[in-house]
Amino acid sequence: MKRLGLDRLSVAGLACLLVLVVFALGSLVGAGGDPDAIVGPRLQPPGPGWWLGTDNLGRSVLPRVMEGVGTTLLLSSIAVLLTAALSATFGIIAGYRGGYLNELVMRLVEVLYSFPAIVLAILVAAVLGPGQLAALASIVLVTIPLMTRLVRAAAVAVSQRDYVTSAVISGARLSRVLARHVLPNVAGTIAVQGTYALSVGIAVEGGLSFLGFGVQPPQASLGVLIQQGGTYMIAAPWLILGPGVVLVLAILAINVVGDGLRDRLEPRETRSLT
Amino acid sequence: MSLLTVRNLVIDYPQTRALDGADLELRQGETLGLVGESGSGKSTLGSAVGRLLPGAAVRAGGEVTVAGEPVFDLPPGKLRHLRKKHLGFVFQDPIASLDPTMRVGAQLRLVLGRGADVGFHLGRVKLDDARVVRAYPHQLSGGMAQRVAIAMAMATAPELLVADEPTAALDSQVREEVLNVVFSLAADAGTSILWLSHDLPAVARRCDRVAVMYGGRVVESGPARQVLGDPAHPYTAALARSAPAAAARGARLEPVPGRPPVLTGASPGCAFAPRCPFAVERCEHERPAPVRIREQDVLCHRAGELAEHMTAGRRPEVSA
Amino acid sequence: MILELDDVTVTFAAGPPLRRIHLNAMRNVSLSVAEGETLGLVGESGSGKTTTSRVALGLQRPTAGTVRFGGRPFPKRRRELAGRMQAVLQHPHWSLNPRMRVGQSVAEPLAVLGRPAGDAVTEMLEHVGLEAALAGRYPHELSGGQRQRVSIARALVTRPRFIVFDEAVSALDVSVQVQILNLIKDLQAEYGFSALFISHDLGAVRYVADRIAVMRAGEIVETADTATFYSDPAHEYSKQLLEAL
Amino acid sequence: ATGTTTTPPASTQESAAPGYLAVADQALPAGGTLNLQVHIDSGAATGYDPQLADVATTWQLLSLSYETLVTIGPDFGVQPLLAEKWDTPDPKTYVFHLRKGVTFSNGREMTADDVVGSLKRLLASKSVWRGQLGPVESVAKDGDDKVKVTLKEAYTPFLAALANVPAAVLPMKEIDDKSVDPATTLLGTGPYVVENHRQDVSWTFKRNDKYWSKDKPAADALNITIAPEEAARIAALQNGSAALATLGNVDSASMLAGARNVQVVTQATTDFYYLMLNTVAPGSKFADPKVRQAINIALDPQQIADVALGGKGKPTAITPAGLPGSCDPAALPSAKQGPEEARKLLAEAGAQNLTFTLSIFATEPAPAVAQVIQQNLQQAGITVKIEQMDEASWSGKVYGKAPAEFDAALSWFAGYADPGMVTKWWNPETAGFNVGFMKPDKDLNALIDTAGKEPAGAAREQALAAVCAKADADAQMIPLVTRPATVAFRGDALSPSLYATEGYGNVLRLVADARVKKTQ
Amino acid sequence: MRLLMWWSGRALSSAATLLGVSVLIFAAVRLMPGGFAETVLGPFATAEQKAELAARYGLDQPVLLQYGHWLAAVTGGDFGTSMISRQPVGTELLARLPVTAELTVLAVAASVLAGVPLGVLTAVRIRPAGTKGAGGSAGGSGGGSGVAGRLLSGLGVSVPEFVLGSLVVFVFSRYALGLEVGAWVPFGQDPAANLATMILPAAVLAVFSISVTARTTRDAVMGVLVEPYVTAAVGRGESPWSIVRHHILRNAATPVVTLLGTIIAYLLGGALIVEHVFNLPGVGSYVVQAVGRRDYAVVQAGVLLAAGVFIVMNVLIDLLVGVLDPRLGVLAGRRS
Ligand SMILES: Nc1ncnc2c1ncn2[C@@H]1O[C@H](COP(=O)(O)OP(=O)(O)OP(=O)(O)O)[C@@H](O)[C@H]1O
Ligand SMILES: Nc1ncnc2c1ncn2[C@@H]1O[C@H](COP(=O)(O)OP(=O)(O)OP(=O)(O)O)[C@@H](O)[C@H]1O
Ligand SMILES: [Mg+2]
Ligand SMILES: [Mg+2]
Repeated sequence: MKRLGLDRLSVAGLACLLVLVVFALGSLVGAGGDPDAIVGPRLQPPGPGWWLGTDNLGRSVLPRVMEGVGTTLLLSSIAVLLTAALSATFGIIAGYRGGYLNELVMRLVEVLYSFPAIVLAILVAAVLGPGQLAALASIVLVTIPLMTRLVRAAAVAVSQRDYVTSAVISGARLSRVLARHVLPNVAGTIAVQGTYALSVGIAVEGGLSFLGFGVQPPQASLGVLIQQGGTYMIAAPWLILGPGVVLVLAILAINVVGDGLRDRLEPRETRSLT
Repeated sequence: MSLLTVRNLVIDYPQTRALDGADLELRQGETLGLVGESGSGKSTLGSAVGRLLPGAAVRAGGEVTVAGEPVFDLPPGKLRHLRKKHLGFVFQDPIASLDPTMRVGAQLRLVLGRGADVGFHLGRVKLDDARVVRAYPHQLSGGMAQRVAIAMAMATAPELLVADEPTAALDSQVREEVLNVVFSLAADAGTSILWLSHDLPAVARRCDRVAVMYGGRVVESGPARQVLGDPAHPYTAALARSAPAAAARGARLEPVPGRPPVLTGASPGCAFAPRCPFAVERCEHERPAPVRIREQDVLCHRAGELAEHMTAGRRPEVSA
Repeated sequence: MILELDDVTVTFAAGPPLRRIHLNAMRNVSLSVAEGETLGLVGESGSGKTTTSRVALGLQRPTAGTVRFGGRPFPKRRRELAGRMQAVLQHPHWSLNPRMRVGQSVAEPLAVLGRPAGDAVTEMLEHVGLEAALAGRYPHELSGGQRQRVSIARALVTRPRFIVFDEAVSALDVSVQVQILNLIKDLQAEYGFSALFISHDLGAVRYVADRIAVMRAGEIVETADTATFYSDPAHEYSKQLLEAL
Repeated sequence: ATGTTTTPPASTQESAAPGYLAVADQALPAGGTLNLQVHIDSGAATGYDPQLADVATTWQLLSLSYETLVTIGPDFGVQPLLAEKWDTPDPKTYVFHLRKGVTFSNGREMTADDVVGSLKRLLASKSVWRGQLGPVESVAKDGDDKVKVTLKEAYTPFLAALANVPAAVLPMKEIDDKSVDPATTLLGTGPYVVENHRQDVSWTFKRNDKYWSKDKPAADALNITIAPEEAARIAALQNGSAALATLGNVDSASMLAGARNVQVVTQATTDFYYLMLNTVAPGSKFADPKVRQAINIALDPQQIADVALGGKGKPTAITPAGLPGSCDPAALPSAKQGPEEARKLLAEAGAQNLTFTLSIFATEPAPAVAQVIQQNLQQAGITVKIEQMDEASWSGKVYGKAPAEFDAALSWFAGYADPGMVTKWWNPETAGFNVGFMKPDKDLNALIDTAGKEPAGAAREQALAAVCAKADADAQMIPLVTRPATVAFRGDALSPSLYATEGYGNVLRLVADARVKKTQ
Repeated sequence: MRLLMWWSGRALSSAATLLGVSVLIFAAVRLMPGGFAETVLGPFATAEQKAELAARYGLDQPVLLQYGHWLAAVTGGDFGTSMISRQPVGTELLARLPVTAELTVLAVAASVLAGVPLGVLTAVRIRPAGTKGAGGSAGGSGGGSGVAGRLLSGLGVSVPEFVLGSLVVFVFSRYALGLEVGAWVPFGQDPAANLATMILPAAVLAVFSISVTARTTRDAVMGVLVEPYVTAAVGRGESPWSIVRHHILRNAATPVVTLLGTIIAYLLGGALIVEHVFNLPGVGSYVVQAVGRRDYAVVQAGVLLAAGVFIVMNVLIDLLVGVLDPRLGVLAGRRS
């Protein structure tokens, strides 16, 4: 941690994420029980056998939350990795090459950008049919415009750096220039934006599931759980409390880590007004 | 009584000690050139005079007195009053030191108060063009912008003007004009000048006194001609020798060997010792105390013995 | 002649499509650099020095006029010139890829040529006055002067015939400037490359250049031997420049 | 049988009479505005034409302005409405005596021509309801105040079918002279007149001052807000901005438990969930009846009712549970066997590791039902993948193509008011919509027809039982559980009348009786 | 003149973007599985009926032709007819636009009125530096107020609208807390009552954008704080609030105003969920329902409208940025 140079808050955020990942991995080895099995009466408050209560089908909430964390984190992470890969490719090429290619990429990005995020997500889900693939594609399409823009801006800045010019003068091929000089130097931007995209991804997954386009039952995701729990907010508050707290924690932790990462990559001065 | 006194000032940044016990004195009406390599602490010292340090800076010791007021111990209100009445600042990047979103006239009026004669103040810095008042900073040339900044700094006729490399970003021709404006305005208003600069010949030409900084300390100070012509500190001598402009055609320049120190704490001895051809054991372990050689105050253990040796060195070309 | 610019004009179009502004960064510039010679190029900011260097390096195609390198026009594919010309550029801060170790940076021109680095890197580093151990460091662990030395090492590692120094010392401290200027002089004596040395600092140019060209608003207003130029400038503008020195 | 004019049992207190969940307090003054919220608007490309309306939500809204000759009373009894009474001289002939003094809301008196014209128009239309009316041979005026309908053969559900909105009496004179287009204008004899309709936002109705029953409707105006989100309807009930709302969640009662003055009641309906197994698709996993049988056996409708529907639903055979004469689901062959028999059947069919996808729409409680099904079938070693879709994609997948491409799908039927009505859907040749996934079974079809002709009584019950058993064995469409309707109302704002059971999904059926306690 | 050129340039690129949006939305709508016919006509419809409906709405023509017709109609201001209500889509959108617009405007106002001061307050340090013990945090994330700010703004972005919305709807409907939910009244009918019912949805909608605005403002202000002209103003002895007012706000405004463009797109999307949860008859709920029923004309018009609003807002924002920062403006003169 120290070597990463992150501040204490970010370390706390990282730790929190780590705990969530362990929690999610727990469900893979069956800790907490079968998330789909009906184990008791419906809508029971927390108690032995169902430590976080039971849901409207009499399933134990604990393994469902564990599975939900896993689904949501995995889905969002894969989506963000995809976004990062696509944004890096298009952003770097557009930023470095400029010209018509740049215009084309930016225009496409602009088009995607003009769709309100959730509308875009709904359309994608409607076209692909609800499910993980739709959630994945939605997150990618929703997060790609901003990241591509920022990567492009960073790539424009990097392409004007003297070391890039030097490499070109040395006769380096385009692929070499991009891979060895431009990419590593926009990686920071990608990493920082990636963390924000991750939190957006989690929110999009939640929103989609809320509208019924997301992850399919009986599989649990945080969005699914919160959507179902929301219905029982008063009658069975434990249904929303568990996944809700976990979701807030996850997004909060990711944001905090993102901020820390950014402060680390782009340290900044401060100044007093007195 | 001196207008500005800096005594044993120590300023730390998170990983760097920028000032390591700097001493400086400036009298009313005097012009002082503060020179030294990059990173020697000039800007830090200049900012400390107005307590304008960045947020990361911490004063670890020492004090700064301006017109009898202890700058670092003043409450915010008094500090503002001091800056307003007694101090003026001009910085290196002229365009950046003007608010980019305000017209020049509006910025001047903000400083001078409503209804002030903006034209008069611009006239004093030889900006008679009426368009300047309505222009935004980015529409001015560097020289013009710097003159606006000077007009703002000098509007209140401060007792002390701190100019941090005010011409470093300007073309060589404009430099002279701007410096002329600064020095003549200051002379008229009786303002003392603390001029931070790289440019030894220019300092020699214009300043009454020079202070040379190295490793966060003022290692030599005294009358300009004396310090640059007859340096008493080995570093001053080396610095004077290495200016490219000073080289005669075909002659080889002699750089100061090695590289400047980056301090993380108090330097155990003389910070120049590792690069100094005259260093002895003692220089490494013992912090030198100021000694008086001729008219200079020098921080060097061997200043006394070396005085003769140094004078023998080649003098920098100083055109009067 | 290693480099010849013949009546070169470079026009930039700037701004959005419907309000393009055309700007001549170079206007009918003719100059040449002989084998082993250092040509100094001086002029105020925006006079077109960097544009000239970019044309000389083949990074910028002239709008009009011809450029010949080694007697031939620039080939279509840059790779054919790989290793034959290099540059040392202005910003010590950005001259090296911050994500590459110093040794990798220096070895890169060789890698581009497909040649093994071998001992060349250590040798080269020592030549520019750096310890071989520095090869394992990242640029941010070096001082500005050290970084510029690394850039020079990188530029020299392929033994190019022509090097452009664009404001290579301007951002450095006076005392370091001298070290680098001395280094350039020494290396040139040893390797015999030709150089285009660009600077707005007349003192520095005088120190290294054999001939000097003065640029103003995109035009070359005077070309002269260094000695002649400093003692007896012909153009009014040159006189102004020298006065301010 | 001969019907007579009946008024709902007069009762001054709100204690429900038999067959009622609530009875409006007639002692309360009439007048006032009634604010209602429902979850979905009528949405049909065919517009407001009642004859083309084929979903319950549309019937519900149109029934405020349109009326039928007969109507459904408590416990599914057929009662007079626009016909004061009717005679059935023989099982194939019905003579309706029209009520006098009935006018359309434009003031024109309803005539026998309107009735005859309406029925003829319906029979000539492409309406789904045309089939429900049965084998009608002729419709004719029998004097100025009587209408005679002759059937080709006996058809027991005839009156029940006539009691639903598509059989409403339309202003045929205006329709024929084209001064009124029923697709865009609501002009009926009913208690309310539409004042304004904003699609998917709201309906406002005002009292039909020319309504034939002088003491009805009680409320002067109805504001119906369309609120798709359950939470919004619950909120409206809690803060009193709605006096009555339909609710979708089976646990709504507990959501509203602490809310003052809010009463939540569950209306039993004849609507029921059923599972479709696609036998038509090439390479269908369900071609072997044994496999279907195994699935049918492994299903546990009681658990589905208890868990997915919170105990509010009931297991049912293909004759909707609750309707008089419907068969007992517990008596079905499949109900008497367990997972072991299912496994055995699968083994016999060589389908031990059966895995299939169940396509459902996302509207609750369908996902809950599907998940219990999944758990049920897992007991028999069957793996079910649930594929949840929005309704449009779902219906595209299920009804869009023939042969259909889904494995299995879950949906529900409106159960209507006679046990012989829904059974028709098990004959894909007459039903039409399920030819894409269901193969006709000759024997079953014959049984369905027989049961349709059999007059009410023990013989009919036997005939229906045979249909149920045959369908249970065929198991291409497997009936599961009835689908309850939840209604909540503000006791301090409203005294409503509500039947305990409903066949046409019409919660607003008795809204004309409802008394407003205070105006908001 | 320059302005005119700028406008024509922007108009051209905006038109290109809108064209792109129109293609994408048209394609997306046609690619959705599930036919309009099953949805609109129900499962019992015959093939004949379906064909008739398709012919009525021109859905039997080749897709490219349909697109062409649609585009031509839209440029002429005709957004088509809803297959559900059989009403012109344009009229219905116009009727619903005020709700969404009001919601968005309120939320934007809240973001600016709450987010900007919050951002400024957490960024500005009043205590002079150089004092022993002052400052100290290495990355400069702003010391104590920075941690609180980071957590606060982090919390704001981590509570999804649908959770917050459902909670607010429930709490405010059960307990008389002074604000109504669910009793929406048109603005024209009773502005005061309308506002009273719009405050809660707008607040729910705004929580996210407030924290994003606060965060961006904080970043921007911290960026401006270290600009030489701020140091110069401090050096002249100007008071902190005078500096904030005269130098910081306007200079930090550029990124914040630029962000507003993104926020508006976000809010337009968020409005959809909020309208759904609070049952407000806005464009968002209209489009969601239309997607559910494959009411093509409505979906196309709704999304095109949202994109159009977004693009127009961004053009306006660019103009505003130019006014705020003369260096970036359309009218920026060249350096003399
Ligand atoms: N904001 C800061 N944060 C951390 N370290 C700093 C900061 N500002 C200056 N320093 C360090 O403090 C030391 C003194 O810097 P200062 O700017 O005072 O030098 P200078 O003499 O003005 O140099 P220059 O000629 O380059 O302007 C240097 O080592 C520098 O790296
Ligand atoms: N890619 C470009 N597009 C448009 N204008 C350009 C471009 N590159 C340079 N210019 C313009 O051409 C002129 C010459 O620029 P150049 O960089 O060659 O000057 P320079 O002498 O190197 O200046 P400096 O000393 O500041 O580096 C300037 O006015 C500059 O703004
Ligand atoms: Mg400095
Ligand atoms: Mg240049």
